[in-house]
Amino acid sequence: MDLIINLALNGLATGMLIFLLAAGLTLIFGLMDVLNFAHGGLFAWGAYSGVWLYALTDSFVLGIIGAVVTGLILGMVTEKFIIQPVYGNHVQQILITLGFMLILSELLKVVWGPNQLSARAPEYLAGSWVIGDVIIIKYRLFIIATGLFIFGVVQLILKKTKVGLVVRAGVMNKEMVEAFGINIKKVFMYVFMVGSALAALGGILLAPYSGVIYAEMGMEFAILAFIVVVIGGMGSFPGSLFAAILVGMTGSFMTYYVPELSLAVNMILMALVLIFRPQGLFTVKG
Amino acid sequence: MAILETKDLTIKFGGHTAVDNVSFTVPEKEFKSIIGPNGAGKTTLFNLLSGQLKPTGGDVYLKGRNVTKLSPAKRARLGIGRSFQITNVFPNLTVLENVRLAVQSKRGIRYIMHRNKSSFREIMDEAHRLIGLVMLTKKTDFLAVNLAHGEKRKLEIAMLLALDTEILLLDEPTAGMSLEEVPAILDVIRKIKEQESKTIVLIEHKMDMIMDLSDSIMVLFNGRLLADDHPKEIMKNEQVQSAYLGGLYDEHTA
Amino acid sequence: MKILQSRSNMFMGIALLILVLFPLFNDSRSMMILLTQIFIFGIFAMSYDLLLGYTGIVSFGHAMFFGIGAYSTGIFLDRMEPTMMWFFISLLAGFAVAGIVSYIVGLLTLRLKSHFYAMLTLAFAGLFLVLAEKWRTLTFGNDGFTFRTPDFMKDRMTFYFACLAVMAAVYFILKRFTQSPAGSVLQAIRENEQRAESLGFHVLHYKIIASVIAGVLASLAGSLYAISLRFVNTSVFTMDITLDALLMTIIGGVGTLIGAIIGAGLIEFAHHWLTELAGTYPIFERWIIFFGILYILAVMFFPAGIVGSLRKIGSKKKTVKKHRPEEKKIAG
Amino acid sequence: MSTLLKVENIETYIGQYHILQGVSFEVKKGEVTVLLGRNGAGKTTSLRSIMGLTPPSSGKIIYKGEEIQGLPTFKTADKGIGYVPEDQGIFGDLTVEENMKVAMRKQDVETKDRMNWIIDLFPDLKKFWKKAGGNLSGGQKQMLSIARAYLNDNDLILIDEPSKGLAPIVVEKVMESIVEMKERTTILLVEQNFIMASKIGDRFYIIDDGKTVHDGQMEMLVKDDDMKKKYLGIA
Amino acid sequence: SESSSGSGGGSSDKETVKVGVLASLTGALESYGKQTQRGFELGLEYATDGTMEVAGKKIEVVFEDTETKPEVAVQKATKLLEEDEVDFLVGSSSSGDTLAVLPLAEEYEKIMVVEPAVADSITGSEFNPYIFRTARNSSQDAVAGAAAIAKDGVKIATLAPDYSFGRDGVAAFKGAAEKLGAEVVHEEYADPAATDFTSNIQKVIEAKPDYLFVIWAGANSPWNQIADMKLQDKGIKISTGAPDIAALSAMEPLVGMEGFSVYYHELPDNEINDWLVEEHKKKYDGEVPDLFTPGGMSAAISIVEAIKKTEGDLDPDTLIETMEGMSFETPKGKMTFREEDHQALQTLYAIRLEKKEGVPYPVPVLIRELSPEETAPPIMN
Ligand SMILES: Nc1ncnc2c1ncn2[C@@H]1O[C@H](COP(=O)(O)OP(=O)(O)OP(=O)(O)O)[C@@H](O)[C@H]1O
Ligand SMILES: Nc1ncnc2c1ncn2[C@@H]1O[C@H](COP(=O)(O)OP(=O)(O)OP(=O)(O)O)[C@@H](O)[C@H]1O
Ligand SMILES: [Mg+2]
Ligand SMILES: [Mg+2]
Repeated sequence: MDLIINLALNGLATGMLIFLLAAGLTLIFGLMDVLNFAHGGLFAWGAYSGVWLYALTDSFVLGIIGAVVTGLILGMVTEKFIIQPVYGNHVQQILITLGFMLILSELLKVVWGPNQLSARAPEYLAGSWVIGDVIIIKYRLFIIATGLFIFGVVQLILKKTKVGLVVRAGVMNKEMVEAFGINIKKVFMYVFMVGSALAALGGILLAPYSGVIYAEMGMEFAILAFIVVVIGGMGSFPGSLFAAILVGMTGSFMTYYVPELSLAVNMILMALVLIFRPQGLFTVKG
Repeated sequence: MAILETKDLTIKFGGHTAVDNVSFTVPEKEFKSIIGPNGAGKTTLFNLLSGQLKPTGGDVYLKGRNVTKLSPAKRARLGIGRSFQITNVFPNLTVLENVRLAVQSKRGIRYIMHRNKSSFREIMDEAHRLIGLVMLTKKTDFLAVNLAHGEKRKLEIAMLLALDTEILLLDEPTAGMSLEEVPAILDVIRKIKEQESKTIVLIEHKMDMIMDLSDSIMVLFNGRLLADDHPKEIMKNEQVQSAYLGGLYDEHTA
Repeated sequence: MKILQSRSNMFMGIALLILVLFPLFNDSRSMMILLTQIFIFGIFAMSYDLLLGYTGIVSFGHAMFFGIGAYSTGIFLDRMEPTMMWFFISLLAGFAVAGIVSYIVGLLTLRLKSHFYAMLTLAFAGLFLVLAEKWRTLTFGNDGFTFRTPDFMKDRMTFYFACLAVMAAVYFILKRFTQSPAGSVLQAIRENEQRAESLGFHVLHYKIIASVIAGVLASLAGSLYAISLRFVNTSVFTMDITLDALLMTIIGGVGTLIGAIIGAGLIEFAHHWLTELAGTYPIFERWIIFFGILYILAVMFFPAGIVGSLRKIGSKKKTVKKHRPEEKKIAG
Repeated sequence: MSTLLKVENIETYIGQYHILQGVSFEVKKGEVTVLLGRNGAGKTTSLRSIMGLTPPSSGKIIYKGEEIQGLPTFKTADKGIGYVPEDQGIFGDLTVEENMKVAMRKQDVETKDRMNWIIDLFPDLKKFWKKAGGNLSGGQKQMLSIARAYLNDNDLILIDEPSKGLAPIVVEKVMESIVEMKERTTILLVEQNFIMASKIGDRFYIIDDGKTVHDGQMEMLVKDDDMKKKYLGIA
Repeated sequence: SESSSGSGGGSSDKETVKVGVLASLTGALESYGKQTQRGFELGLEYATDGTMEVAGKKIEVVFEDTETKPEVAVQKATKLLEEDEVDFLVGSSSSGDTLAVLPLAEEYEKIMVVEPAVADSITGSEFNPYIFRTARNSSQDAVAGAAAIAKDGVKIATLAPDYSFGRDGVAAFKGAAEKLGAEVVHEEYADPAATDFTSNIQKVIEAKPDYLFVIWAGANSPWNQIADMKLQDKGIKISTGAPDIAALSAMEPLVGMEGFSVYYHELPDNEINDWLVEEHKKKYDGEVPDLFTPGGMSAAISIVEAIKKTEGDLDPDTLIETMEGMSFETPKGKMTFREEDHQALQTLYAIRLEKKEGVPYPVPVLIRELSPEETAPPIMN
């Protein structure tokens, strides 16, 4: 029983972390339908800028704020110069965002050098509690809480305002949305900025989780995020949350019980979902 | 002999029954029209006939053969061709290429991989002829996406004619077509009906056109078949008058 | 149209001639290897173009077939003998496996809409990567293994000609195919799948045909790639390889075939020059940034890819000329 | 009556094609102005040029005394211009409700009133309130498209072939609604259904080959068989 | 051109010696590549006393970036062999790149000094006589790791990434540890790209070993989670190889652990190392040499020493003969190319990680030197 609790708790936390990584992509790819291969770059920039500020000021909170601000600014720049000319054209999106991705991750090395940076959880989040045989890692509880919080906030915004609707409508028919007096360009830009900020947040929160950050982390985690968005159902926030937790949990239990398959577990999961429920676990209603 | 027949054809979308136990027959070479309020299930019925949708109940028979389980492609090859209510063409191919593909399918040239398509002269000629027929010659090399709405409707008709199937299912072929050109298209349809002896099923809201062309009219209401009769009889039907036609046509048909 | 066609045929003939004569005048082997590499990736990118440009299928797992070819050649030549016979057997083995896999993947997945298909291919390619990693008795895992090539292909110049010939052959076969009636159905499917079906074309058949041809050709490219390196490891199954094909195809212009080759050439040459500059000038130390800029500029200035955009400019000039006598008001 | 919208000799290119080659017309407040002409004449492009979707390269568009040519579409719309496009512009993955919600600019009492009025007009919409727009029937989509334009407090609505695909009785309702709204809202209509156009139209303009070639009061046209024959191909 | 046919004999009358160095100068292994590069340059300087000449010949070095991609490595190697007509190849930062280049060394009959790729197969199943390796191989690491902790009756669990590097490493470690009387009670392999290693660690806990021996490389690491799962509290001691400085800083949670090290600038006690540290600091802004810097230097020294011995004769057969069994002094003490597989036997270090005043990362402190003989790996070619 203790074992199950341990595995479940860690799986849940990892799932929440993955959710945080994927949340931004749920907006950008799921909702706005932009195949943003530079997402990993935004994410890595969040991690680096956050860790750097954290190390400089010794305040994790400032680190997080720094990462989010970086995400917002980078998001604005990216949307304006990279994404805006290629909305609606996946082929061009792939090329231009891959190009931008190269620039982003290479610039990381220019600014912070080629070495990995290490990061530790702040004193108040470090360490773990032991209750019987159950080990509760404090930072993981923090991740679970943050994940739920972010989920709640974004979900509230999407439900209470018509931003989500407008974005989806804009993807389907931009002209028509404009004809209703909505400045869809601006809406897209803001949503993209929020998406990047979420990516950056995911980046800084990952840092103490794994202990190190490195320039190549972007692409690795971006693929994971794409997987989560697709499994969850394009553009569905609850879907992403569920899929992320599923990925986290499956990873945790499979690694323990079926270690032979642990390398393949994400791919198998995705293949199964796509074969048996091609539209993703949660399809956006409508 | 009935070339097309349905038995208890039914389809449900969630809780909503869009086509409800519809049984009817279309004799060979008949011109049958379908009318009914918006959302009555006319287009859905077409989708069931041509195979775009699979029914939740009932069957479709083509020349006595049960085709309910066949794909749209198979049915097209067996002789059911259709046009679409919402313009449905290949947007980034030229008008010529759009029509050529249909002719190609008609000729059964499907899996030839080694010869250049333009070496099939007869196909090209036929495509050009059809484009002329629907008055699109000037736009032959235009990409379909760049056509005006009415022009797309004409292309749609050319593609259907190119398929040269025994049965033609026409879903509001002239919607959005200009006044001037409707008669010309009607002429085309009429000629096909007469000379080439086709079976035609037409969905339209233009009553004068329907009265002019139809051998029989079928009325759908809320997915159910309300009546299937001679045009004159249908016009007498009170429900048709009040719930479908309204006042607009009174003075005109009078 | 005809004129444009014959002119581009002439350019292609000249280009081919230059490539054939190249080794006779140039004795830089590394340039020859670079060109060989371009030919191989040209084949790979063309196979991808058949999917992306002609059938409208985005795959994130094309490396799977490339890897299948590379490994089957590697394994056969390593385990059996490094002779031409075994090479051909390995090719056939690669074709067979790639064909079967692409058939199954096609059957399972072509019913899915774009993203979902792309992601499923990503998953399958990922599984192959894991397989190559784990089946260590056969593949030696991540480190990979070296093997000897048949004597015939040992000489770089022979191999250069072989790859050039194969690329040219693949180009002409694919050109024929895409311009055939069956090929034009692929384009119809790309444009409007449901309408193609209602015209009486069995969409799934065509998609599977395209998928199998693309898979087999990718496997061919993989085999040649393995021969060119005389080494194979799990990198042939990675996302990077798929992205290479994707980038080359897009940069050259999707749906043009020749664009795939030009894209391969452009990327490989740009890479070559940039790294060379990196060796000479310190500011190019971060040459990858310039590479990224190249992609971005490509999208800005050649939105339809190099070949696609050039053709558009060409046809625009042509139509304007054609329309001028009839419609006087068209501004220059 | 005062002029609400004036289009002065606009020329519009799409790509390298010269589509509008001098279109001019005037829309008077409180009237229904109809654009007529055959397929490909440039009617839709005219409406799109006003909306800023295909901005004209020369000429003027004056709305309420202000030049609006070249304004981005959302700004044009913000000035109180509604638009029912030819292809209906339904957001297929959104429900009917969500389609309405995207269109809705304010949430005041007036809008609520109009909403009720619209639902009375097209009861089908209420019936399929939670259904995806893409799954509606052709006519239902048309109704939804019109409904979305009616929802806001627009001074001018551009409607592109509203009768297309609608059952005769619904066409009639749409006509009635247009007449009913005349007080508040001016209509610029493109219509092939001559019965409808002639019944509710006040003024007409005929567009041919990208140019306005004729205009006048609707009654005149109804009587003038020669002109009908010449430009519209009907007697 | 004569060198393309591979008859290297004619080149002995050339005025220069050309060396082509392949390294990952961009990409994920960039920092490794740069260490090799710096080390190699310093090594030449040291071995030639700054003259950059040996046996009357000028030494020229060409660095090429493999980007950690085998096909690029082959392209660059061919360029070096064909266009630059190098007499020696050195490299590379990844085993894959190196393996891809090995056949070229044989084809062109040029000596290749492998540095710092570790795969056993380079001097094992894929060996050819032109290959010499100054880097230690996986097995040497494993033997060193075993030497640091394995004793009669000690129970050990291993944790390694689930790919060649990890699997080979564990196999070699197991052999070495069992030879010393220890028992390997559990082998755990983890997805190297995973974010969560707790399930793996859970299994290790259940195996109740005395030691957890970790073989790890790459940025993503399990150290935090090992600490969080309180292995040490459960009486399980951790042991692993100390990596480069950047990665050391992520090992804060493992302070106190005993393991081994390939190199840390304070570990070797000899003049060459002193020179290296001093020159490196001078040249690079106070930075100290890192994990693979001395490797680069050793590779350079081995080449210069070999040419000295042949008195400028660059004939590959002569060179092979000379280098087989050759010993040379390096920052890590004396290295010897073993005759059988051309693997350089070298000193490794048993260490303890300790916190040190003013150093922002845990520092490997010497417990004892593991002599070249002690860590000699099995011959596998
Ligand atoms: N795919 C679908 N999912 C759910 N409901 C559908 C779907 N297709 C059609 N319907 C519903 O079925 C009913 C019949 O639609 P259909 O398109 O057949 O109407 P129609 O008679 O052709 O109307 P119109 O004259 O307006 O074209 C409508 O209420 C429509 O909303
Ligand atoms: N994107 C485009 N590229 C090229 N030509 C175009 C494009 N869009 C429209 N056209 C052409 O512009 C002309 C006018 O089109 P428009 O849609 O305004 O006509 P319309 O009067 O609305 O016709 P309809 O009654 O058929 O809707 C047509 O000849 C059409 O082919
Ligand atoms: Mg319909
Ligand atoms: Mg129009």
